[in-house]
Amino acid sequence: MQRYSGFGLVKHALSHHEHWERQWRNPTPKKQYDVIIVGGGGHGLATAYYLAKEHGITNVAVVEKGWLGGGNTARNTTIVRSNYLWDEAAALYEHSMKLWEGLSQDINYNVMFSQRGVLNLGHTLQDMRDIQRRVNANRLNGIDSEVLDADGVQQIVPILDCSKRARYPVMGASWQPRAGVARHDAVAWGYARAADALGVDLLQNTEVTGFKIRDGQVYGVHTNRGDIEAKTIGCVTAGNSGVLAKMAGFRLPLESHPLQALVSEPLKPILDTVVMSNHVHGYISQSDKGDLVIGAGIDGYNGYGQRGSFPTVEHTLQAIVEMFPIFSRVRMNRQWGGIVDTCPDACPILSKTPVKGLFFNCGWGTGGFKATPGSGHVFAASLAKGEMHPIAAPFSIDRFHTGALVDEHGAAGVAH
Amino acid sequence: MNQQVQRLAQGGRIDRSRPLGFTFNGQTYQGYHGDTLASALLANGVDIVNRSFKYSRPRGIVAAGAEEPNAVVQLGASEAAQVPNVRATQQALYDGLVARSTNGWPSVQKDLMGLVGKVGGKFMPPGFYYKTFMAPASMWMTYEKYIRKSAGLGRSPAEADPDIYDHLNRHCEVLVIGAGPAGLAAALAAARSGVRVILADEQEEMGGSLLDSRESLDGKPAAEWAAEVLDELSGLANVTLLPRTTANGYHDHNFVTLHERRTEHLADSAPRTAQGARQSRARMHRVRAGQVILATGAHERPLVYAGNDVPGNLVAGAVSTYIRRYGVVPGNKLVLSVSNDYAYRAALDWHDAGREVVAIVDAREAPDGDLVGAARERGIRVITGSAVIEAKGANRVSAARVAKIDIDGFRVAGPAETLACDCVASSGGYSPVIHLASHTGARPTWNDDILGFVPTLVDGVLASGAAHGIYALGEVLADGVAVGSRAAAATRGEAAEIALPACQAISESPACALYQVPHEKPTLRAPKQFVDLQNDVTAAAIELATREGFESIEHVKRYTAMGFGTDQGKLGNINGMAIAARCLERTIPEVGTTVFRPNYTPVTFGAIVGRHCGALFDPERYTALHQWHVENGAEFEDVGQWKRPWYYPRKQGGKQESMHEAVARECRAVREGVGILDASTLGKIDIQGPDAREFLARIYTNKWEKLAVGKCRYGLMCKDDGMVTDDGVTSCLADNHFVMTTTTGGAAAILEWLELWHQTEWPELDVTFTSVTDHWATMTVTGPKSRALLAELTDDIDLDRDSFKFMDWREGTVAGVPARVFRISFTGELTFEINVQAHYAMHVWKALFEHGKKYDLTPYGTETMHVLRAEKGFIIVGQDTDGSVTPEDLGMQWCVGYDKPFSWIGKRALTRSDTARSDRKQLVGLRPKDPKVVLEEGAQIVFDPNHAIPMPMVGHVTSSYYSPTLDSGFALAVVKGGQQRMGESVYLPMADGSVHEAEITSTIFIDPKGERQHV
Amino acid sequence: MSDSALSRVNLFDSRADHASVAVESPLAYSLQRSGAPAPSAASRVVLREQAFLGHLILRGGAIVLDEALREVLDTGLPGRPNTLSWDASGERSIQWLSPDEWLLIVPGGEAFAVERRLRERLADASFAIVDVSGGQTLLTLEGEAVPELLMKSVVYDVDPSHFAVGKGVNTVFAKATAIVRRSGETRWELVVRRSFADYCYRWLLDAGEEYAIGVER
Amino acid sequence: MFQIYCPYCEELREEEEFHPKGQAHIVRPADPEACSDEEWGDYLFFRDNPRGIHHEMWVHAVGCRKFFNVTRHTVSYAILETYKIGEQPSVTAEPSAGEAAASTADVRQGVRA
Repeated sequence: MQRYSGFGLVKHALSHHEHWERQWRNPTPKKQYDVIIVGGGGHGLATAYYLAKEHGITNVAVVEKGWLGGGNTARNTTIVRSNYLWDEAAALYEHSMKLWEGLSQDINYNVMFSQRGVLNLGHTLQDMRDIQRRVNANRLNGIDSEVLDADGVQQIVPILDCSKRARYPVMGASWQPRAGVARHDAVAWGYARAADALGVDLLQNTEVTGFKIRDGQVYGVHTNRGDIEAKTIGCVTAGNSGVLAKMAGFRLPLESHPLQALVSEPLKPILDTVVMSNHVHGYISQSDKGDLVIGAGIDGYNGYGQRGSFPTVEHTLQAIVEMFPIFSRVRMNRQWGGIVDTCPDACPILSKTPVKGLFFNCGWGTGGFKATPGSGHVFAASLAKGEMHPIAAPFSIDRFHTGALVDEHGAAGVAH
Repeated sequence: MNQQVQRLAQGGRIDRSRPLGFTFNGQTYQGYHGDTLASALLANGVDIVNRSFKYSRPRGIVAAGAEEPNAVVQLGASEAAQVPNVRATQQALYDGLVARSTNGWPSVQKDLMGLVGKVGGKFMPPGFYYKTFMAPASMWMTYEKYIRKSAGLGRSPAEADPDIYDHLNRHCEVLVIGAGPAGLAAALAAARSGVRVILADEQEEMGGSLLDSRESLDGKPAAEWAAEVLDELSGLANVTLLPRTTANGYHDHNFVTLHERRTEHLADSAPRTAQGARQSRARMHRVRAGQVILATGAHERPLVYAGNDVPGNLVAGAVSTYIRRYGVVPGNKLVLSVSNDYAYRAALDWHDAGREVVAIVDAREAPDGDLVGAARERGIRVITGSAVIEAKGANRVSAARVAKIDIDGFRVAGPAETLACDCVASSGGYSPVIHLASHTGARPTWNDDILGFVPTLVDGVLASGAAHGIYALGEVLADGVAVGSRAAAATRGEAAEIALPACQAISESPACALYQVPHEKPTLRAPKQFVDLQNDVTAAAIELATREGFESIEHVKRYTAMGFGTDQGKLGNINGMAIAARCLERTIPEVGTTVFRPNYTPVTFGAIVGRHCGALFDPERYTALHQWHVENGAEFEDVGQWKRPWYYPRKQGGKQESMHEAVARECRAVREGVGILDASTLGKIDIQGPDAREFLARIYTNKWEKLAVGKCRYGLMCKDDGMVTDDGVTSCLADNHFVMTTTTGGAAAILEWLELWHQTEWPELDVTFTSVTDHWATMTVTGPKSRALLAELTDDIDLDRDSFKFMDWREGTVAGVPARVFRISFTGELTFEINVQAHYAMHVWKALFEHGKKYDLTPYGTETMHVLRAEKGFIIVGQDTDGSVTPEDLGMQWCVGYDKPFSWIGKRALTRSDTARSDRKQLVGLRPKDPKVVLEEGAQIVFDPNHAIPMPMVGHVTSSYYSPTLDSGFALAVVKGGQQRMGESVYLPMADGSVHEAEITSTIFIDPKGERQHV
Repeated sequence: MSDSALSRVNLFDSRADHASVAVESPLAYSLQRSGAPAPSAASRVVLREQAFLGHLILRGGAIVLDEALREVLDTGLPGRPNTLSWDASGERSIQWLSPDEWLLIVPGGEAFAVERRLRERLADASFAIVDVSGGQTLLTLEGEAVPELLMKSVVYDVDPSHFAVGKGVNTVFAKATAIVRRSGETRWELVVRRSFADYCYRWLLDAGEEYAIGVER
Repeated sequence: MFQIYCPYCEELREEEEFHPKGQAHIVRPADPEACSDEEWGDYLFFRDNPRGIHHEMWVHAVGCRKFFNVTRHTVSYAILETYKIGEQPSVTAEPSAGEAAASTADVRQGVRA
């Protein structure tokens, strides 16, 4: 792998950039692999990378029906945080956070992980109770997190309207300084390049059309480019999990919904932290390019159309202008939608399935991007060992039968 | 002192009798009414309007409409009126307009960053930031700060917006988008059929290409035909004309958002109407249309050649527009580089304006259409088989290098000739404006005949004219009429006769496919050839991206940032795809296009928000007693949309009580005297029908079959997962008649919940549900003296403890008003809940206070209510529960009918293996060891305070208060297996390092036998 | 028969004697706080609250309710979804709300008598009647700009060419809900819930400013 | 934004008046106590999630307050029909694994089925 560095960049510039190598190969599918990862998004690529790097399993194919990182990896609002309420979720997201913190160096690709801090605002007494509960839990779980009052919030974000004028005045917030944002595409590309360098085959434009299952054991997939065999298969196909499960003959406790986001035109720096509000329902950060990146809500109906309903965007911008009246004259450039697989308890599924050898990693709802490294890391370990990693274990499908849900709804109404 | 050096003495649609002053970058200029800011700047000879985003290169105006990438300015004379990123080509000039470039330091003319761009540009290939700034890791946040500083275009205002915005919800049978020839013809055909038609056009003036057309219709200038049609349309009652209105988004089922700029052509802040009323600066029309006709025209593609970003490079059509519409010639000596006939117009217009056309450079070997002939007739030099391969110049074009090219071989095929000029106009063909059609997610299809993508249309959407690849004026008009008639017919319009105007056909020679012009040097070494001017994306960048393995067009776009600007790649995207296709040795349709998303052009947040901001952001729901609460100094708590009194601080000697003091006083009043709460916000549902009782038994966890008329009962409601979702008291008014109360926040959801079960599972039950929340006002009179007080106001209700018992209700009159009075208690004290029709609430409330003076009747708010109920161990759903708590977790087995015949909602789930565990988190009381401590709500509970982090947490505090009665803090909490741990100690490690110790107790802290409420 | 049917529900007249009791309409606070611009010649919309009318929700089968209403009020149910019928005087209206739900509005003070007579007439039929008079209020809007004011406020198609006289719908009003009815060529009605009345009133004043909205008191 | 034909109001109305309520034809088991934990979990949480034709329940929340069913394509978002509770769809895709199992067991009864 050609190593990236500032020095290298200068060297390439002097030779007119004519000697840059491909960041990953475009291989022909082999007949057989040790492991197949279905889905070439951030989570799938991370899984492949950690399989190769940490478990020495390099005979791995990532099968992607479109382009790498083309699903929700390319469509989210890039927020990274780990201040989750329940122990199980906090462990997973904090595991991820620790990996984020060294990720650029680990994969030699600058994913621009910017730890500019995340504020989750509280506007009612119950909001503040929930914030205190979550922050206390975070602290005892070893996650940086604190409760701020309205003055503390105002100091961090002077342009936020913290006055009593507001319909739902800001009463305080939780504040996680280590949280922030990252460059979403770069995460997929960085993992892809690093996995490729370790020998993983990245098969784009390769669509899984069925599973090869014998006696309850999976042994391969049918694709539009022929059959590919492996006895261990991990499906990491946010937005398509239900469809793949159906191919394998079972159902999942999830529904796929549109989740919309939008950006303003690029502006000079004005907001250098991430502000989220469940109550007035909007969240916002400013990208390095200057766009205000704004998350809208989930539409209530099932949808694979990568678009949602306009009132959702309207409500979100109402919330943003309510919080930041000075943005009223800023203009919205673009909106788009992703497809989120939502579970009844707002937590993911990392699980074995009724089919032996077939593992699913799905149901991240609105919270998938931030979990990318951690999800890939524990899922890789689970695939390598054939047993779920301890951090992943609480997220099995079984919980929907036993009732042992990890209910993050209270803490993460808009969990981005 | 008219400095309009490039303004023609006559011609154009501007009004030379109405001069307008404006300033740009601090300089004062003059333009005319009818100008855009761009045309006025060009008239004044302003070349550099901005600096580019990445390389800080000087940039000028290249286009005349929504596709303009460079002329993006900051508008506004005052801080509050700032508008970032206004496209000068779409901003009408008004007197006093103030604009600035968005980039350039210290000025756009002498920009220091330009040096950085010049020297450093080499080191900034696409994605360079992914490859560097990684060491040392700790430095990234510092690097990022500088990267961020150099990013962004304009700036946000620092003050709140002085203007208002609004929405209009419109419905029509036919929505026509674009008022050019196709749109006008379609609108006319639809309008004459009698259906409702909306015609929207983004420009200041409707007419589109007819306004600068060289052609005639019925022997008159085309613009006159447009005026006649508009005249007819504006006189029809079924037609709405919306100029300055951009269709910015197409949404499902023919829902289209139109952004009307109502006052932006007048001032930077909306002027008041003649009557002095505020008017909205912009208006969002939310249109539901039967049929949508896209008559959105086409965008001209510039050619991609070296130096194509130096000011003085324009797209050919823009040259014609500036000359013919605004009477401005954007230079003196023109070189025109084309791949098609239509673009010859620019040279003809330039020549006819009396300026020099140095040459027309045509990539085709033997063009021979009518326009080519017209150029030759004027003696204009036409160089064939060639193209401008490079524009020279620093701050303005000074020359064009022209050479023979071999398009198929992608090489320069002959020596270059340098032609001195100050303007290079180019045209590589036309791209139908397919954006709105793409918003559906439908991929457009490539059409080789027109060398462009045409839209893929969903049901109910039609395209007409250039938007569909039809360009000849006569054909466009005929298509417009046909499409308009078709749309009208689909929505039950009457067929109407339309006579098409006579139009001279023009012969055209076929265009050739040319996107990037080859240079003598290979692309990576040639001077920069820009594809996306706003984001500084070059042909070399695209080549490099494909070389690095970014083969999907989405990857190319994302790696290079092509098309991510505020112009969304209207000029550059097709060229970029063509270059990617060349590099990947594929065809353009194989490479495919990226998906355009709303908005077509950017839309002010304020316009999307409309009136839903400030005081109207979200409804404030008031009870009938709200005014009294306000007048009596209540602080309010937001509960859902309701404003509820939180507490009533008293002022004594100019000093206001703290919340703590007020709440302690209110609590004491209730425990010792009498207090009153406005409980009107509780949800109230009237339930009637012979099966009402059976329904209640199915929906509540507890039993209802024996509840007698005149009695009330507390009930718990679960979802079918066994988790508590609501609670409240339901009273039996008569055999077939109940009134249910719900939590304040749950009222609407619970009514829908009841309807869900009734309508979809148990329609055989004869029962109806009607919300009476707003009909009844509820006043809770509570405390040992409540009976005495109430007795003064009623003479027809027997208040005797033995005849009107706890959990009974009675009807009668209170203060002369018919009332239902309920003896239910959320405080543990003797309580009467008085319900009267809300119109009389204030009357009764005031009467209570009149008579209550001698009892020191004390109003209390939600905070006191919480303290009093917690002292009694009464839960608040949503505070003491969080959707993961069962009735058993709450220790409320007494409220669960295990042996009810029907398996009620929630029952089955309670026996699931995890739900049936004995060590679940269970509701308990907590008494802090130190009575002065009031535990933090949300504090986490551990058994072992010395455990290392991460500490095993076993529960948390759900409610915690100071009890004036106990003179101690106390709390409700959930603790793992807590119901079996009475008397044990738990620990609460706090953020400040302190650790509180507390004892697990019963949840009932006061009057455990419940005697006080029975008195 | 009818006695026993009546005994199975709680029939309660919650209306007080307006002569002896201070009465406040749902807009009482709003009029005091936000004021009421006087109608002028320039007013293209004039708003008036028709306070203290009797509002009854009728539930049940259309056929039996229709018969009972014809007997009691001399007017039947409207025949189509989302339409209204009026009695001869125009003072009493019945609006379709759903296939088994109607809103009956009668002059103030009549509600209880009407409810009783209907109950007596309907006896053992399957039906319900609920008095909601205290929970909502009726606003009339008159003037040529009313349709445009409503277009700012509701998502339903209120174009007069589409929304005929005699139509009435329950729909989204700004961020609340309201019943919108057209009772005459230029006369429209809104039925709003008491707790949302202030919000709706402030919305109407704000949105109506450009039409010089006036409020008749 | 959708425009939905309410089968009770008998006209097209705007999506803002409606609430989606999830998959249609989910029937509460007639005898919950006879269900295994697995069956109960399936009833509570497991849903068809098709990319294509989907039957879902909506309620005309700000309108006639009636629940009804919608057959909608989850990619194009085209609404193919709406029908009252108790009625069966006329537009159907191939039955899913879950549906097939349910129909063979013949447990579907009642108006929601």
